[in-house]
Amino acid sequence: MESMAIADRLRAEFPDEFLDTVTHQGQTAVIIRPGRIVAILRWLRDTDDLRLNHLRSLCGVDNVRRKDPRLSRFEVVYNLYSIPLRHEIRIRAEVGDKEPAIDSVVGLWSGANWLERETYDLMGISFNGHPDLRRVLLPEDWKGHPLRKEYPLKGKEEWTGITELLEKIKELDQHGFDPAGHAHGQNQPDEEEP
Amino acid sequence: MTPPLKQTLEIPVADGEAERYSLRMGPQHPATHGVLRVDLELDGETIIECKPQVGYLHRGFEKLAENRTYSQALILTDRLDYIAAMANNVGYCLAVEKLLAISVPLRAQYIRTLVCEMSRLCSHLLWLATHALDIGAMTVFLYCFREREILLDLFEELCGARLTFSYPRIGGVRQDVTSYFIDELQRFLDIFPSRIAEYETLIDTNRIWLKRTVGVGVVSGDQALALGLTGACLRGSGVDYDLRKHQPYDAYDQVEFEVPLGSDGDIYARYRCRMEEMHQSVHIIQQCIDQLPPGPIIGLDAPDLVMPNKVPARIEAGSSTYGTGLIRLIRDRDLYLSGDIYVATEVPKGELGFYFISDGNNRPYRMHIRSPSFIHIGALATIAKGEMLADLIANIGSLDVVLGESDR
Amino acid sequence: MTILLMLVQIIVLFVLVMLHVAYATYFERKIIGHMQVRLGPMQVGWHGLLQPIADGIKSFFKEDIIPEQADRPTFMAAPIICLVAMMTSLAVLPFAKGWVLADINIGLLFIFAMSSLASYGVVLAGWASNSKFSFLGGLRSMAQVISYEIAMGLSLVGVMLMSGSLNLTQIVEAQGNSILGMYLLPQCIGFFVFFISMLAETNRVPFDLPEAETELVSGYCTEYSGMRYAIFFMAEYIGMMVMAAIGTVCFLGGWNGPFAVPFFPPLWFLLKIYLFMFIFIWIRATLPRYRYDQLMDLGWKLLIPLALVNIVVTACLKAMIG
Amino acid sequence: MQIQYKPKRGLLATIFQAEILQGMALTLKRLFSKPITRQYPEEKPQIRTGFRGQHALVRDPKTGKSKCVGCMRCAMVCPSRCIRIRSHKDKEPGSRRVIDDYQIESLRCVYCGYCEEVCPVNAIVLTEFYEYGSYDRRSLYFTMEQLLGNWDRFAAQLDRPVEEYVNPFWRPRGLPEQTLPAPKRLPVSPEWSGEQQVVGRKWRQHHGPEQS
Repeated sequence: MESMAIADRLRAEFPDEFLDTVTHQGQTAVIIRPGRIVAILRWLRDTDDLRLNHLRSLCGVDNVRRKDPRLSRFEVVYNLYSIPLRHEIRIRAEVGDKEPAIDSVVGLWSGANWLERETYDLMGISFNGHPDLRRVLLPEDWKGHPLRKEYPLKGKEEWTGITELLEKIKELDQHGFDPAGHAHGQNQPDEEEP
Repeated sequence: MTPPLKQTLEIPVADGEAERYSLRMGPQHPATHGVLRVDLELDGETIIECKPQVGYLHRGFEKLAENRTYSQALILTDRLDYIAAMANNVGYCLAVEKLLAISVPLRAQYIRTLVCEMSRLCSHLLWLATHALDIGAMTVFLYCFREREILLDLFEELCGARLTFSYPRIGGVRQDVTSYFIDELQRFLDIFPSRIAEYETLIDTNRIWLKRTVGVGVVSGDQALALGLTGACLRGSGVDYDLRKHQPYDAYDQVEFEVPLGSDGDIYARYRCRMEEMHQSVHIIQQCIDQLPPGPIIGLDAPDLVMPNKVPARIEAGSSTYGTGLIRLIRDRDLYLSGDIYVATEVPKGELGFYFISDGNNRPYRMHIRSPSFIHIGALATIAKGEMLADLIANIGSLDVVLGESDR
Repeated sequence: MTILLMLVQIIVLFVLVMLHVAYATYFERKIIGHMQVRLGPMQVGWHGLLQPIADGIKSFFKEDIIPEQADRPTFMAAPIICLVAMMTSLAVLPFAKGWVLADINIGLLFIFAMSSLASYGVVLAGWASNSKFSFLGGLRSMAQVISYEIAMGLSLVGVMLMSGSLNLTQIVEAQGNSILGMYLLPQCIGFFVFFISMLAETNRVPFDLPEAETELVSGYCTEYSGMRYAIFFMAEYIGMMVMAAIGTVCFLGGWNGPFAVPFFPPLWFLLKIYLFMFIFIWIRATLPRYRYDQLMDLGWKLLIPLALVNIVVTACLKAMIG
Repeated sequence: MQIQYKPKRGLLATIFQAEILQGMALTLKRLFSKPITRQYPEEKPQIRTGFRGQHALVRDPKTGKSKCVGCMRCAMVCPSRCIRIRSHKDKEPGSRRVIDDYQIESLRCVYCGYCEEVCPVNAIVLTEFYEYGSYDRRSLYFTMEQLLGNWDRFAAQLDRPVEEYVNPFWRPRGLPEQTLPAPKRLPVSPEWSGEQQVVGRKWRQHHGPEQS
């Protein structure tokens, strides 16, 4: 089925949730409201002539610097593909600015578990009903969500884990561990990066 | 974060309930294929709970790419799956080409298909090597490296690097193939099937290998789909999903090959799938060599390597490094298209997808990488549960994960 | 005077065995290297011939690390228990007629006792290291040794029945009348069981579970370094040699050969041991590793019944023939 | 295509360990084959032309200075931003830009070769020299003198005259000459310049000899 046709079916089935469609290079994205995301994805997965049974990717997008003013602050993008029927569609669920959250789809695809954790970790969108919503790529005590546009490319200070580690090394050094010896290899103090 | 200095081993005490023994495998462990950490709860040697932890190699590629031009971000993909960097490069270029509507000449498409399959061989050889080593057959490891070395030498001949190729270019490839390269490759293809037979002599019907792999790490087809497994892990469970057939890219629709499918979904099925894929790759490379058409290797509308956002008049009038395409684009006043695209390719590990959002800039507004290894590691918890410690190692090897790709 | 002579003999044996251990490691690396189409050690001396000596010196001068939370006395004693037990079993081995330190009546049992003692070293090392991987390695070793000791003991009962003795010299002499001058053919089932148990007893591939590198890092010796680690290593190789010697004595006819060697009677004995060692190495280069439960299955469900069948068959035959 | 498993082994093969013996026969056979490893520091690998190794600034044989004209294209294209160029232009009209310093932080470099490819005058090159590990960072922070020195060292061990050296990234193989800026149109073999391309056997059969 053509992506546009799928989008039309979706509009007919969920008229209240449907907001818009966008097509670029033959790929169609449907922009929807986030409220009934699980129902929509379940419908897409289980309807007989759609059977979009493969969740290709799930990611968050920060739209704050997009030129289009109509877009909401955050979006969660689901790329779906039907392995038996070989068609695809992209679902873009709008997520608000303050405390962005959307329902988790782990119940539909258990593989979404880590994808949602990653989105939470890097974009700060939380997922309601997720079984284990923790950071996955960054340390547990990391501050901020790096893929948000306001997050700087280069931070001012080091991650606390590293500073703690350095302190620990200093503490160990006091127990007779010679810092100028083999612990720091060949690096003499005067050879450090200028 | 750092564990307390004073730490004693809790010897489990029998108290009627299951005795739990927690074991933290990795990130420095010989069999975790990089810096994967797996927190285990064991009952004897049976895994009650398995929690994989990744992120030790996180380099923020998605953030970095937002601050680089499309051609600069290409080199980041080398470092995703550093075992099959060429496949990542090609996947990235395809996505950018589709996003910005850039065409690729036929010869370049064939060359890309060829190097992709070489890359698949490289990756599968390394997978077999480490997988066999994990299960204890260490000679296979070195036999695989013997062949992989030939491939790496060929890559060096082609593009001057052995691991981080940066060989494809948005709109084509960087260098044409030489007759020397083709001859060497042909020689390799002639000997390689006999070398595969050699690996199979060592392990394929070996009773210990069979005991370690048959019926271990079983994933049913539906379960594999739900877990998001792709590549040989999905096909081993009997789901026919290969992007080279489903959404053919480059010259894959011009060559004949078959997609090996398993049915049992265990480690042995995945192993057989990948071994068959190696045979198919040889077949594809042979066809690419035979059908290689003449022509340009980079398209006329390929962007300049520097990818300027604003084009100074000087370049507009004169020539760019490559092609005359840039001049045409400037006349159109539409340097880079805006929109979003998801393009996936079948890399050796599975489905590598790039989701791009372009804002009409020379830099991607957002690049999301769907990395198969990340999802496969996520699935490890489900697969390894209830099996034994030694099976966990076999499972990690069989899922074929690369931490560079998983952590990005 | 006899004590002095004894001492000299012990020292000579010790030195010779140590030299053998050193070069066993060298040949293992070299043979596996060539089987894997690489070169093996090449740097120290001609074709790396001095490598074992360099390794010895290196491990002797390496920093000796004892983990802070380890059980110190046990941690230090464990490798020594291993080595001493293995070395002691050398005493009863007949290298040729009359070339034996202690020709005791229960030689075979003595060797069993000693090799079981050696496994205490491994188990204690795993426990005393206070490390999780070591602990698992120790546990695996314990289970493995217990199960395979039985299979191995039973596999040799056939030999005892046929020769009617536990004294190693007498076992060798009894084989003289057999086919080819060895018990290999009449005791082929026993030999098969013995060979597999031998691999398991010495923790060699495909049964190297206690130190399974890709699973348990280095198993029971994860926390060991320097000389202590080297002692474990030596004990392992002496163990291999002792097992090879038992195999030679019980199944391959000991020092008997096609013809007698005039000045160096143990030649055949040594050649047979070298053959065993080569097969050890060869198997290591070829086979993958069993899983823990599969190893137990193999031991209890295949080897022990087979060994029992062998005993029954041997006993019946012996009763019928004479 | 359904994958095919080998047939299950029979009773005899199980008892006599047939598949294990086959494997052992293979390893025994390989024991006598020629090792493929190389004793690296003594025996150097053969480095192919165009290997992306140590950086160098080409010394112009006529002037004895760098060829760089300070167009900044390399610094612009560098993905890891490890190239720093300081240059100035004299006030007089028609004077050329003078390069004060050209620095490459080789520890940051990813060896993609973009810089040598975009350079319009072939001033920078990644040489085939690959052994330059060092114990301190400073010596890997190449200045202009070091980069020129790198080139001298590389040129000294070339087996042909420096003037004839062409790096495959200066003049990418298979690109038509007219698309390149003038200094990059170096004389190369017809296969290199793309006039004579490797064409597949089947393609030639299908399209006849006149097209290939």
